[in-house]
Amino acid sequence: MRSRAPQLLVAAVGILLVLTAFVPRPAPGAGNAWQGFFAYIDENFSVWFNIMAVFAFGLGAASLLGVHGGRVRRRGRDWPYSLATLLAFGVTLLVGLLKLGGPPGLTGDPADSASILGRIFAAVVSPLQASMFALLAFFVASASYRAFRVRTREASALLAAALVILIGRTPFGSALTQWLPEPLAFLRLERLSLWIVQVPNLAGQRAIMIGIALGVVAMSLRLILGLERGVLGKERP
Amino acid sequence: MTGTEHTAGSSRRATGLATLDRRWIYLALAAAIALSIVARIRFPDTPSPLVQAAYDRVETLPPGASIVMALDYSPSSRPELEPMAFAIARHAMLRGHRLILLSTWDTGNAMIARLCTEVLRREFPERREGEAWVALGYKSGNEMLINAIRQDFDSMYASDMEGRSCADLAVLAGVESLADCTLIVSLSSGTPGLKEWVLFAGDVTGVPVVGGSTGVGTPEFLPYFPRQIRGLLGGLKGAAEYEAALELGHPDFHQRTMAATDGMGPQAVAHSLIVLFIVLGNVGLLLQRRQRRGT
Amino acid sequence: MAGWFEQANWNLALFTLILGGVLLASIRAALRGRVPRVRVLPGVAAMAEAVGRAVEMGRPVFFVPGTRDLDNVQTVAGLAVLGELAALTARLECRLEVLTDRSLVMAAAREAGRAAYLAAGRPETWRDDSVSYVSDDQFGFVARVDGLIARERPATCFWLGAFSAESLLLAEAGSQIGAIQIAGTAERSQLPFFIAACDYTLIGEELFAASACLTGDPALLGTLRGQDLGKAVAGGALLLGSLLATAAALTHWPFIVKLQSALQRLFSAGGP
Amino acid sequence: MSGGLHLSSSVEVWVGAALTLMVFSYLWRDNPFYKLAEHVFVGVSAAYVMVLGFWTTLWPNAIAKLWPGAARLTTPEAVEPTHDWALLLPVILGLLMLGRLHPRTVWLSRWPTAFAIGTSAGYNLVRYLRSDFLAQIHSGMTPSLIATTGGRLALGESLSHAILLGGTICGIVYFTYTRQHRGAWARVAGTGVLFMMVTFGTTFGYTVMARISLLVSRLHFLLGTWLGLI
Repeated sequence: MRSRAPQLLVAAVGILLVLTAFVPRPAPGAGNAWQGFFAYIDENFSVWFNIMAVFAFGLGAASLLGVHGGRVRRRGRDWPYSLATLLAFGVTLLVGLLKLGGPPGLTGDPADSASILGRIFAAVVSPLQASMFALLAFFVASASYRAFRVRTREASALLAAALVILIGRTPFGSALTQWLPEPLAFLRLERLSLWIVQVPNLAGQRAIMIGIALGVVAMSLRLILGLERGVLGKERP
Repeated sequence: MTGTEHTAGSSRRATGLATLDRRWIYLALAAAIALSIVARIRFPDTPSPLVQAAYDRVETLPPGASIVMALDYSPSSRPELEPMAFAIARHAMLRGHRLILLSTWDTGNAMIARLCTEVLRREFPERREGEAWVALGYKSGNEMLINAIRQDFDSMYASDMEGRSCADLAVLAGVESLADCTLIVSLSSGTPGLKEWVLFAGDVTGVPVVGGSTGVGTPEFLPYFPRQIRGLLGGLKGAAEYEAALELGHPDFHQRTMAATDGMGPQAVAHSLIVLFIVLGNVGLLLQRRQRRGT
Repeated sequence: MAGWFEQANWNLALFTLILGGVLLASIRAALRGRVPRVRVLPGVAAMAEAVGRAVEMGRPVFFVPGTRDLDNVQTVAGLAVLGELAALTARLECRLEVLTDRSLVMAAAREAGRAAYLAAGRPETWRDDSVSYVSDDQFGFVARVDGLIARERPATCFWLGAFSAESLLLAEAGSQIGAIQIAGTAERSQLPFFIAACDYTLIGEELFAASACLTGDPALLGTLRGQDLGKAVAGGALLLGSLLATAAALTHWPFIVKLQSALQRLFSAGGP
Repeated sequence: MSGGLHLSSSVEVWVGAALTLMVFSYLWRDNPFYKLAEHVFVGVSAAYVMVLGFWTTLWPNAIAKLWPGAARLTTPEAVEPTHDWALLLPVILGLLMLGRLHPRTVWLSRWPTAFAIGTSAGYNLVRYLRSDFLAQIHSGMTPSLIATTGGRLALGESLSHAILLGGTICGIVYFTYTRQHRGAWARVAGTGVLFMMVTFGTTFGYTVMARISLLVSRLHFLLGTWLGLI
């Protein structure tokens, strides 16, 4: 019971969802029970999943409290920072669940700009998100400096394509190669970058996509058949 | 802090080029962008073939042609797409076209409202709302909205955003459905967007489609050019090129804002800097190799 | 029949059956002893070595199974690899730190880790809190992981699953401290960043093959043979389709044109 | 820079600027300022997402449909939703998930995990088969020799099409597992890798601009909104 049965649920859910692709959508106000059943599954399983995920927040919260609460209790390394996490978490959760501030009572959008949660978002979360995201600009620069070297054939191909596109994205990119005569016009930067995108880039994308599709199909089938040990924690032989 | 290699003193300079501490790169990038923002650096741009094709479409339509413009984006991609909307709307007004504004995104109404107040009402007071342009706004239904207005606008839009009955508007005279329009302009940052306008409107009705998309989304649309998409504005650069095309084509007209051209200044500086660092890294690598061979 | 089966999807059903059948047959063949010899994927081969390096240096191994939820098949593929790696860290007594941004993924990762330690005969060394939840927020998660990387200086980082823009934020942080990094994702937009910043990257479908290669389980290896047969179908169809399209465009012979449009219909992805 | 400093007087702007600088300080190295920003960020954002999950997913999609009166509490003018008892299933699965909180009931959580894994398998199998397998092969079946309107061979275009087809097939060859990459097969696979590298370089190059924009807008905030330099 404890080991085999959940695997049957994986298979059942997986097969049902695969079948939904092959059952016709019922016409509005019509359709048989078979169609209605699969239409319900198609529309609702993702909602079900999201509902389950909200319950699982309980586990996430427990983990967060465990990590940081434990550190505060033991006075472990950096415990004052963990205290900041706990405070930030507790306060935000409280004002959010009670919908403090903003529209009266429990009505209205929880993140309404007048509510405390909305104001916390605008003052704290939003600048933090934007700043973390902006770090990417720096990282893109340092990663390209390090990786785009003519070390191997592969790295050189990466470098060449990236350089053509990068220079082509500047205002003077097209001016750099405008002097090329008509027979060599295909080497002008704007045409060259368009060609790279439409031909070799597309070839690579297509190969990767076809591979991914086959990989997903095989992976899904392995899950439905219960061949992937490990993921569901089935005891090994 | 990076894995610095231990090399003989003679090759230290070459190694230095190849293994710069990344913090120099960070500093240079931040300083370069900050300076170009404060100094408002601008570079003249020239329209690429894709943007020129879009510009020429609008330019060559006979005056009075009806253009449907869909603003399918949200505030997060406004910096890239709004300059396109402004520039194309200005162009259409200058050429005496009729403009029909709508959106398949619920954030679209706010975007359309900005276009109306910032450009249409302010810069073209003589081209009256309801006669030269109309803001139909957002309706739900995603691509089904496109399907519906392909048959007729009436079914979805009884009135415009301000509640005026569409039947009374001169701008819609003789324009029953998408098929009666002469051009579709789709500016989008996701789904539904340019792809849906091509598949459900352009391909079906034969009305030419011109598009604009975020920089990240652009490669996806390039394969549709030139057959299904007749002109394409890719990201901030595409918008800046359209502004440049407008400046070249209508030198007497003063564009009150050129947000894309302004935004491209720091971009150009940053891109050049990154290219420079890549070149430096490779020069360092080559010098290193040569020295190793020499010793 | 009309009410039971969506006829517009006939070819999709056909290919589901064909590929499913091919995969099942390959599994059967492998279970009967015809186990395919699989080429070594460098990224997979490096995994054991990377864990060994962490043991030598006395530093932890970081593992992130992507940043999407458990309904993403890449997340599950990442967890499948985690199951194998955990068996290794259990045997080598290496500290494993799994960081997740979804509670469901955290639960599944704990289950996978616990089972792996049990199977390795060291259930007593497994601690549930070596798998922790950080935050569902994309950048809140990154802020924490990057901070931990700078402080704990893991010897090895695994980024295996579905990633968005955070891919480079994570991989650059790892590269800054000189960690060995092995990444794998089927998100095409993020592959370039892993390629640029990591030592090994499993490209697209290789992520799904990694667990099979690690276990050496005959049934799983069998599915790889099935996948290769699928690739033969894809390559053959592309060649044949191109050939027919060329012939049809040049000759306009009705027979060839008909054949070509039939092949096009067979691979049509339309439908409702 | 004519105007000089015009510091903002808004508390929110100052908080935002401080947090921005704290995050950027990571570029130098890990430090107490970054650490504080990180720890606050984790606490606030985790709670924020949980609150939204409760009010925008659990409340309208589960609670209000099991107890329609609940809908009135949040939107007084709302029409009561109809009962959907099937929603008890995900609620029960969600409660089983919480079994992980106690060592003796951990095994219960394997049911909801199984449900989740089943959805991942079922949802993706057909979807990828359609959009990444069939659709890509379908659009790849283009003529390799293109004739101009005059009936002559369009050399450039034909070459491009041939390269596209060849590159795709080389890429597919690279991904094969059950054949060792040796000899001619290895050369074909190697060519496939080159094509993929061009793909990655292209994507990288196209993404740089979007990333720089993020930094530009942050610096606009610091230099303009906060310091008033622009």
